[in-house]
Amino acid sequence: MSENATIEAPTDAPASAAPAPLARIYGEPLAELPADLYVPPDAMAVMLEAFEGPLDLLLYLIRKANVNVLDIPMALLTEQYLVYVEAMRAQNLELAADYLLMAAILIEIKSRMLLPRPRAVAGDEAEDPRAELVRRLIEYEQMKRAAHELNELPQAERDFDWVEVWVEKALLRRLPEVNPSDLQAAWRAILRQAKLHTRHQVQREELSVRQHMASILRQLRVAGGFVEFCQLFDPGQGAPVVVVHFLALLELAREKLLEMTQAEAFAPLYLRLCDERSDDA
Amino acid sequence: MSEATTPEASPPPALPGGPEATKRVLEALLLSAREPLSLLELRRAFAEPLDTQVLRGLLDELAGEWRERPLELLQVASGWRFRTRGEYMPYLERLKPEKPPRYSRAVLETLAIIAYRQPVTRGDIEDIRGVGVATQVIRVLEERGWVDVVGHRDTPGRPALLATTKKFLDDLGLRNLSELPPLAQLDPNLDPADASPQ
Amino acid sequence: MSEATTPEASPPPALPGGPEATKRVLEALLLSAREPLSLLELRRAFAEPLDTQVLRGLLDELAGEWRERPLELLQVASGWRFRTRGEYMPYLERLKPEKPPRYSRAVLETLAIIAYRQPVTRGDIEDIRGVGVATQVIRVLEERGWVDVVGHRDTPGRPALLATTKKFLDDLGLRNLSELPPLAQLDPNLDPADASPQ
Repeated sequence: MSENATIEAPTDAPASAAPAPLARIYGEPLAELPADLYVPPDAMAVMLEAFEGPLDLLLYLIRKANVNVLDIPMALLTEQYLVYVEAMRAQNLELAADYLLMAAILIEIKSRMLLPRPRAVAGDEAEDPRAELVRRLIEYEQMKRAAHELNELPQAERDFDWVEVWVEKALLRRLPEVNPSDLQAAWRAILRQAKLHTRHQVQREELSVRQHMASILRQLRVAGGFVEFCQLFDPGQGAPVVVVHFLALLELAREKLLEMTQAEAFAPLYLRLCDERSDDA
Repeated sequence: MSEATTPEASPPPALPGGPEATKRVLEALLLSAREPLSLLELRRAFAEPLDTQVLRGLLDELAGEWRERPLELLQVASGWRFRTRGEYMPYLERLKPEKPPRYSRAVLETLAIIAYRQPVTRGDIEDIRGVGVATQVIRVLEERGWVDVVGHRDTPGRPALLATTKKFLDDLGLRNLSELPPLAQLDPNLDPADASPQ
Repeated sequence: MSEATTPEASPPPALPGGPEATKRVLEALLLSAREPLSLLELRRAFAEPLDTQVLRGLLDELAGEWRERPLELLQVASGWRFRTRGEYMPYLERLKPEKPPRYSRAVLETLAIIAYRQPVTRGDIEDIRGVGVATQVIRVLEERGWVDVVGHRDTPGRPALLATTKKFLDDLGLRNLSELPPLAQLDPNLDPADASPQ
């Protein structure tokens, strides 16, 4: 049936074709090279290298001949395939085992085609010896086209670049976070050190007094280094606060950080920073 | 309860500066991001919760604002990202020290098989292509970050199962695998012009 | 595979829109560049020679166009580049949080001493720590607004007395100093055993 399809039979090649007798491959007689093979040897090497394998070469032959892939003329296809394979070998191309394996498969199918086909039984169609080959050809061609389509999609770095504008980290000043327990830990470390330097006396002191000492100094400074005693006290804060505040005042006086002055008995009591002259130092 | 005055019914409070300011923040985030940003990531950038529908709307508006400009804001598999438009590539290429990657047919066909048939083993790829697949071919795809090993088939040798990555979709401007070009329904009598080796 | 559709195949199109189109090309180049681009590089992107004065003018115009937008076009030592404006940094930061920096041990111990023993001089701090205190350490705390000078001790050299500020209490979430963790049980003079490392 299909053995006489319109595939370019090698015999159609021009008379100027390279003279036969070509080799026999797998016992198959090798006819003349098909017309489309008459290309300068270097160019042919390039062309053969362009095939991605036996399936690719077979597809090329089938499409070139414009035959139905579902009804491949096996004899002609096999013959042409072998011509190419032989040409590759003649070019000393590294002939992958895949090509030789395919040659064997083609020859096997071709010979099975020559046998009478078993009749279909009960609607079950007889398996065409070419079926598996056809399935593989169709699947490969589908993937080959998909590869082409994928390559047509806009591709990062080839057809476009991603945008990534410079971000200067320094523009955001990240400040370290400290929590009260960090201070406790730091103090613990200091004490461990202090134990090593035993000449140190780290004494426990009422914290709130210390806070009030700082705040009195601050208050005095805001007031220009000189303030009346009563102004430092806010009775509204309650007796304990006033007492602590007073203790802080005494401690400051003891440390000679401020001095208390009074012009005469029962005159207003004034507090003065000892360092008022160099506030801005 | 039939009252329409339940507090949950009211929309989330507007950001200070309103949607315009939010859009500018989104623009800054997307222009300076190193990778596509998902809706989840974009929402995380804001202290106040940002409604997903509102966010989508703003992203669409932002993409619209850039329609006539040299960049386009695109939604890809892992999120949103700005990219340059194709017509500017010739200028960009002149400044590039190296040529952009162009892949051989072997690489492209291997990629197509992994993309459309994943997960596949190297053996599967060789069966479909009818030739051996060089290790180098798969390595090229792995190094580009387009393909990776997602498991091993429980057969002798435990061959690695290959699949495409999100980056593959991103780099081709796709949101998911279903956006891949559909596989051709092949006509048995194809145009012979297609047969020429490329 | 046919590369016919890739833009690289054809020469860059002439700039049909004149300076406006050139400006858009510059915008695309600068937005997608990973490094600053010098005038020389920018000129190299164009097939036709671009006058340097014209190029400078276009870059100034471009910078002007972005004046109200989330990026700024800057001229830096090695050329021109876009940069995300500082006010968007907090959003970027929330998107990709980084580990917060830590103060050095010297800073933390100095702070602890000022907090627990205020008002103190630098000399007091050095006595307690047993090592010198770098000016930089105290400046870090002053710049943070956590420590300031509340007076001077009336001793030779009139050293500054340091105390913690209200901002320090606020930032640490304390209402007053007595809310600092107590030190009593840690004091070696009360019970030396407590001071040993735990």
